[in-house]
Amino acid sequence: MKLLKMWSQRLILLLSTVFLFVISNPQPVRAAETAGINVGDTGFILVCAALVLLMTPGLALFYGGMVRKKNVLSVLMQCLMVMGLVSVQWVLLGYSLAFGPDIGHLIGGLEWLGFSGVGQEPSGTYATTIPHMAFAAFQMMFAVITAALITGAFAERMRFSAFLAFILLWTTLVYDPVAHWVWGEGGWLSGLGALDFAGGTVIHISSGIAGLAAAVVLGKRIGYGHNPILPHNLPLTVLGAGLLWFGWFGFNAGSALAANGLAAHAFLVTNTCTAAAALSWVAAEWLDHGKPTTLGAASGAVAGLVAITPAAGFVSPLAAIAIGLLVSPVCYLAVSRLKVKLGYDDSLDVFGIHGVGGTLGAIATGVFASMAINPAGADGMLFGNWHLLLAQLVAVAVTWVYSGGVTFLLLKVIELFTSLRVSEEEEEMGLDMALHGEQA
Amino acid sequence: MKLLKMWSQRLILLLSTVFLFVISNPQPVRAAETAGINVGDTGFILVCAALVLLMTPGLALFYGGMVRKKNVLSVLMQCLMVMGLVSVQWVLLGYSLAFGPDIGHLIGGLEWLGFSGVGQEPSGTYATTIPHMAFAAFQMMFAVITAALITGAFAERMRFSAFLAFILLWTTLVYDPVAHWVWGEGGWLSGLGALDFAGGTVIHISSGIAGLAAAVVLGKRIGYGHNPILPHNLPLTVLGAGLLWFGWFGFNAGSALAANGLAAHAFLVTNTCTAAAALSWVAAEWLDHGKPTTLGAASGAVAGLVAITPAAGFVSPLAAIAIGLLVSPVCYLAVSRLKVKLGYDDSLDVFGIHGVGGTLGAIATGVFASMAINPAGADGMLFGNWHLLLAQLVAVAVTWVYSGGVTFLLLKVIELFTSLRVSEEEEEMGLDMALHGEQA
Amino acid sequence: MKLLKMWSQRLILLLSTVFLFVISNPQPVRAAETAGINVGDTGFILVCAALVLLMTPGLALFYGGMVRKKNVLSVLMQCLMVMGLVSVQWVLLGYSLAFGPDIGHLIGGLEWLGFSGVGQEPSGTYATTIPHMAFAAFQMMFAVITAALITGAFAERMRFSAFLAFILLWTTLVYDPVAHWVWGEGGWLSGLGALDFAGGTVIHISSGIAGLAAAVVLGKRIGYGHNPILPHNLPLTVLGAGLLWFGWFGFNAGSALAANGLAAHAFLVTNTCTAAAALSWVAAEWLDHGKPTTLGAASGAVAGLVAITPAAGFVSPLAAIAIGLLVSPVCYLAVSRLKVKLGYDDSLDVFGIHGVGGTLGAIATGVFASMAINPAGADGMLFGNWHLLLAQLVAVAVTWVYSGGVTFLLLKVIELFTSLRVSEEEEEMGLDMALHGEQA
Amino acid sequence: MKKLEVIIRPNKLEELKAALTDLKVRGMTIYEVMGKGLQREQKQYHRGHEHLVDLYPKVKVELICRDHWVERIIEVILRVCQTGQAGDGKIFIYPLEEIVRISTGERGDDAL
Amino acid sequence: MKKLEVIIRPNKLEELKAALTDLKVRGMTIYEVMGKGLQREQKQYHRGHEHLVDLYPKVKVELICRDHWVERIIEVILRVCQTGQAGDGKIFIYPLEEIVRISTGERGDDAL
Amino acid sequence: MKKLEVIIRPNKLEELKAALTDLKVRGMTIYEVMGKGLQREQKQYHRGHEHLVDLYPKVKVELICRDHWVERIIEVILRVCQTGQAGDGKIFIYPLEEIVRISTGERGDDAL
Ligand SMILES: Nc1ncnc2c1ncn2[C@@H]1O[C@H](COP(=O)(O)OP(=O)(O)O)[C@@H](O)[C@H]1O
Ligand SMILES: Nc1ncnc2c1ncn2[C@@H]1O[C@H](COP(=O)(O)OP(=O)(O)O)[C@@H](O)[C@H]1O
Ligand SMILES: Nc1ncnc2c1ncn2[C@@H]1O[C@H](COP(=O)(O)OP(=O)(O)O)[C@@H](O)[C@H]1O
Repeated sequence: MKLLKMWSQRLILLLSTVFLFVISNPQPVRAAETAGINVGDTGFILVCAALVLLMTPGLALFYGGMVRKKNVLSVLMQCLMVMGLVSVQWVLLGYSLAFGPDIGHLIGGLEWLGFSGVGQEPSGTYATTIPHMAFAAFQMMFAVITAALITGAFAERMRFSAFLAFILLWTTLVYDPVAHWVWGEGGWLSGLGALDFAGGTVIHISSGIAGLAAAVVLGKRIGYGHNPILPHNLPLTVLGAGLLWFGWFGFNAGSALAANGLAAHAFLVTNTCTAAAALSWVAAEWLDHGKPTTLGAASGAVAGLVAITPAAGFVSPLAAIAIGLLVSPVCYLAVSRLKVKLGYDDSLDVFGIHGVGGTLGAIATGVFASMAINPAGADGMLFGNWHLLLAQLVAVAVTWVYSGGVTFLLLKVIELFTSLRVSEEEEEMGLDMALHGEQA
Repeated sequence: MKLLKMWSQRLILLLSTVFLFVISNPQPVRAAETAGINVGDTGFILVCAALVLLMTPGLALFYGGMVRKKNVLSVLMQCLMVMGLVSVQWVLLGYSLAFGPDIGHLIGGLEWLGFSGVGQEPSGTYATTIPHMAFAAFQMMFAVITAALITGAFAERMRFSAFLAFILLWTTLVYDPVAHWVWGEGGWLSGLGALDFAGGTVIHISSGIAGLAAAVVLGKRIGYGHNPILPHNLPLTVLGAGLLWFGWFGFNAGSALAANGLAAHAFLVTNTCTAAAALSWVAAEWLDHGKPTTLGAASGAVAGLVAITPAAGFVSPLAAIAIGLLVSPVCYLAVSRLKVKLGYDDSLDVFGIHGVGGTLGAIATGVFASMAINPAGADGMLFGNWHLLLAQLVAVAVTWVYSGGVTFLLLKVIELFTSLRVSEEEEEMGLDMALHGEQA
Repeated sequence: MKLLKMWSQRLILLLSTVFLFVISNPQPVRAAETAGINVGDTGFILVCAALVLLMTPGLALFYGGMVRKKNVLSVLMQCLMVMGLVSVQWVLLGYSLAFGPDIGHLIGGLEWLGFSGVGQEPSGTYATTIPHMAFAAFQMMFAVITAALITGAFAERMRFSAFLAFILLWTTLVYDPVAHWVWGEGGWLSGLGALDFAGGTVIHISSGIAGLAAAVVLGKRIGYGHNPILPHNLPLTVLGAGLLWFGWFGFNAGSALAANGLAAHAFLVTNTCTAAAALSWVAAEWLDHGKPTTLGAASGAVAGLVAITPAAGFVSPLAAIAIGLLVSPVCYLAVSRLKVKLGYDDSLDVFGIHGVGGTLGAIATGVFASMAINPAGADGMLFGNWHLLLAQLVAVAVTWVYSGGVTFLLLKVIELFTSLRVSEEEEEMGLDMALHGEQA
Repeated sequence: MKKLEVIIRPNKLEELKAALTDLKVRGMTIYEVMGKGLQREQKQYHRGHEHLVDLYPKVKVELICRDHWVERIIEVILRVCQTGQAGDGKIFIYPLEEIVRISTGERGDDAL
Repeated sequence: MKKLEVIIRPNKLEELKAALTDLKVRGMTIYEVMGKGLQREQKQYHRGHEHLVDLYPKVKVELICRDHWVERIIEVILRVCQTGQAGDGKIFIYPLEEIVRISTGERGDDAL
Repeated sequence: MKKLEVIIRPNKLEELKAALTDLKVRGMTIYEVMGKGLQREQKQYHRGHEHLVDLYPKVKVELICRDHWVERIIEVILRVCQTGQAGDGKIFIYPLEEIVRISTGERGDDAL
């Protein structure tokens, strides 16, 4: 209760600060209307941003269906809170850290705090045919979904206030810098020549590894391994997967940052890889235990979406089929075998799907990329260039180490101030009732 | 039964009339193809119209999850019927009333009945870079969602035939005129200088007040205040909120009526305010009773969307945060305190969220608006202009009085012909079974 | 079990083949970037393709809510598998069969296998303002939804492996040729002068008749006619209908293949007809048995969407109302009377809604079409031209016979290799548990 | 010791719970059941096909109590749940041999 | 008076209801339960992890009737619900002390 | 023959099922119920309005067994389900007159 009071006081403080800021804000953003703006690109990117925003509710349902009924609202709530927290953080601070003028190839400067200078005219640096605000809004949605992805790892047991603190800090200390390294003008990872079309490294690896670290730090759910913990509402999960598949077109095609041939290409290979991965997950199950499952089809689709994300603007449709056929069996082994062997409880397999699938996708990009598809990219191993694969491996390794390490530290630090897990009694009662006073 | 017969006979009559009309319709709409049409704007607005259409099913789920299980279908049914009735009314009559050539600043003329003259070329008056039909379709979706919003106020107790009559009359007698006053060429409220970017007054205040009036006229649900009446499926409600958030980008960004910098601006501030409002509702609850709720987060998001609607094209991102932080606590007090005090039973808080939130948003527009953001707008109080705030207050007051008064009268008149409420027995059995012969 | 092994070995084979192909693939697709590409059209069509993709999950929910709880996952699973299978088939083979260089007006050539030659520049033949890949991706979604529609006919009783084989063969042997006949350059049906704006014949009639044939071949579900088989989750069905309505804008407006006045026209009449049909289904029920149902409203909306599909680019808004008012009562009679009389068990009324509604829409196109709306179309009967109606009737008849006949044969052939139906025990247990080892 | 199985209309549950709590009866177990009785049938519709509904949602309240409480509880139930219309429900009374309270292992009257 | 608790396969409910109605038995209460018995276990899968399912959905029909009706009802149940396979279910018969009809306050046989 | 109605915390079901299976008790019927007892009330919130929750989800395990098994089963239940806190649940024991096995028509002990 005390903590709650403290937090709310801080919120009030924040509110007042913002207020004062607004009032004193002399000159918002001047609209040098339509200077160099391409209407077609702008409309496309705005719609893509909306599609990516929808992915987070989609994810909430995908995750929510997989937990036990007594915890479904807590999962939905975490996703809603991520939408709230990260959106506001992005406007106040995050966008500037990630995309602001580069400081030492490591981080963006504070020039764009509170979106000052981020206006209706195109930025000089990013997506020069659309309003700067459209680019920043599109990127905001990426930051939101990334943080939301992690929540699957600690579902059904994390304290709400610890969760809030974690998300805010993680976004600021992990997502924003890594986004800068890969996509920011001057970021050091893109300098290495690593390719990441729509966020395999920045989004899926970083959240997947963070999920693994969180699962390890928080420990297993009560009864995990003894009592079966089964999905309470798979239709919700399938609905979520459908919304994810839909929204992902905004994610990947939108990452062309223009409504051009490359966007069409990314769109097509995204769908193709996803389809192949849905099939190959089901095939893997069929071989392994004889029953193709609905959750498997949905999981495979998500694995395919993850794997094609870094590659979407660089590989051919046939390569997309190959990636799709590969990624699901690998992720399947990770969630059904590796997880048991290593003994962590990653509730909804954030690591097994996003960490593993994202890593596979990043490597596959190094193998299958072709400059015939995207002259701004590079040729992969199959086309005789080993350098790209190397760069991809470095980018992957860096993200693993950085995201894993900082997540671990962050949680340990938060643990000094407040317990990370709910009490045993609360966990048994279910987080919906215990934390939120609600029933699904 | 007799009434039903009567109604269906009327439907048959309508059908035959339309038939005759079609057959005799000599000259539909000539396609002076692409004269002055901007392809980028057109695609954008059509997609935005689809997004706004999706808001009504989204609202249906948002509402449907909040009622008791025995009434969920009746709520979904009302939303479906609104989509049907208002869409058809709009084509036959409504669009002409709202946007047709002005008559005395009060109402549109009947020139565009049945969409005659509304064609594939741009209108001379509205959104001159897109087909007139695209504008009219986009506006249609606004009329649909507005009427659908009201249904939350009388959920779980209204007779189906009275509901149908009410919606048809309300749309014709309240929505169409108010839309004309604010957005129609020559409408008197816009003449006053009031700003309403995407429909704070026209949509949220008018439906919110109508909801209040309807709740008062219909009276409380049986057991209200004694027996707890709790949501039966909050995941459905969260899903609905997610679809609303998504669709609202079409609503607000689309209201720029072009894929330009202003659309990007409206997009970004919409998301920002919504996020802040989700957080501040949760904070208000946390302070008030110690439990942040999922329904609170969803309700806050909707309140934020409502409040930013009139302001989206006029205020800065930081102002959007301020509006978001403000609107939720105010709405929270309205639904948790004011409602109890005044003693009306607004089933799903249409007034508390749309009426109150819309009013706050309209006033906030008068405070935070800045011509630096939209030269076609006006400066608000913060930028030294008190006139705008005054105009906003007048627009708000007019809408309150007009919508409240006409709604009240309408219901009283309908009550002369048929009872507004189902019987006690039907209410206890649940409207799904009693009215629709179905079970969820 | 043996069959499963066999199938999985085949999948592995496929995987290896694709792999070799990719590795040896010397020259994917050169990006002669933006030669003649219209950015506005491209963005619009990509978004429309995403909307159409969403229709299949939407359909999965629409269908899933209507079956008994023990079978809901099997329905969702079938839709996911269709998304997987047909997407991959389309890239490898289907697109080339349907749209590849014409062979004897009957089928496309194999030049575009594996999307070789389908690149980021516009095709010379189709949709010349957008990347060829965008057109191919848009068309892919049509192939997916068509196959998915059929699954409603044999829901709750088909074996999974037989289902997979059926879908793959049906798409290749029915959908691809029929699509070629109607939309492929040189196809013989379009040569006759038949109009099909967005797929009334190709999609709805062909799937509806296939559904009828499948229902007849598979026979009735156990207990059909004795035990009531009622929807287990109508809110899911309404949600699905909402997503269908939303996605259908991509379907119909996107079929203009450009963001122009015709797209706006198609958008508007789509919504109008759907709305009118939702109302008229409800009216028909009201007259027939006195209770307007939610499932009726949703079914009516879908029937309206089906009926306007072939007509969307050719008929006026008032004609759309007329079509909407007509189609629902006709479909209602088909599902409530005709089905009983003929005694087939089409589980979810694929024939009654898509077969019958599609046929009515195709005929209505022959009646109401007007060159004043689309100079590239033709005038219908009402405007003095009987030829079009005749062409429509021929196209309908051909599709009935071809799709019905081939579907029947296909199933009979598959039956030689494996039983089409699950065992009685599995059917009673429910397909979710029996086939997929899962519970909803 | 007796067991009372009380079948009531779902909307009476809150009131009955309150009335029983006033009587100091705290323990009870609630079941959601479907009941068929003298209540009039309803019709349900599915795409024009009619189905008779003769099962109505009911709530069953199960109460174990000492013998001399039975009449007092019946009285309360009748007071709260009687509308006088078919469908009000029934009270069924059964003998019971033994009670064990799991948390303490106590038996018999003490276990209540 | 006796109480019969009849556990059956869910898909037999409609038929049993009809057969009992033919016998003029109108009142009954239905429970959705999960049953474990001699029926073979099934396997359920969750991302490659196997779980045994030994609880099957069953329907319990609860019937209170006069003593001399018991055998007739058992006969009908056997006729309708017997497939001869494990999982067909059981009939459990219990003594009952009293019935009260809430709508009228009637007791005993009259309350049925 | 006796009938045991065992009300337990939902999360104890798996363990209890396993322990009973070890005892060679295979048949049982499971109900999802809501229980009110000595367990502390919780508060639920709905847009700022507070509602007391005094019904908790419980699982009822119903076991029919021979008389001499009763004590052994009680022992197992106490071992598995006792946490010592209010809310652990109760065991209610009832007499039973007859059993019929539907699949075979067998009666009495053989029907189990
Ligand atoms: N013979 C019976 N056996 C079991 N349950 C019964 C019996 N008769 C009635 N019930 C239960 O009691 C409920 C109310 O009975 P009903 O006949 O509708 O009204 P009334 O209370 O007027 O007798 C039924 O819905 C059913 O659940
Ligand atoms: N000893 C028992 N106690 C309580 N319920 C039982 C018992 N034995 C069986 N049942 C119930 O009866 C159902 C059918 O029993 P089962 O052994 O599967 O088949 P059979 O009818 O052939 O005996 C079970 O699912 C369970 O609900
Ligand atoms: N008198 C009673 N009649 C029926 N059920 C009871 C009774 N007392 C308790 N129960 C059931 O037992 C459950 C556990 O009882 P409770 O008082 O919470 O804990 P304890 O096991 O410590 O007595 C209750 O939730 C309720 O379902």
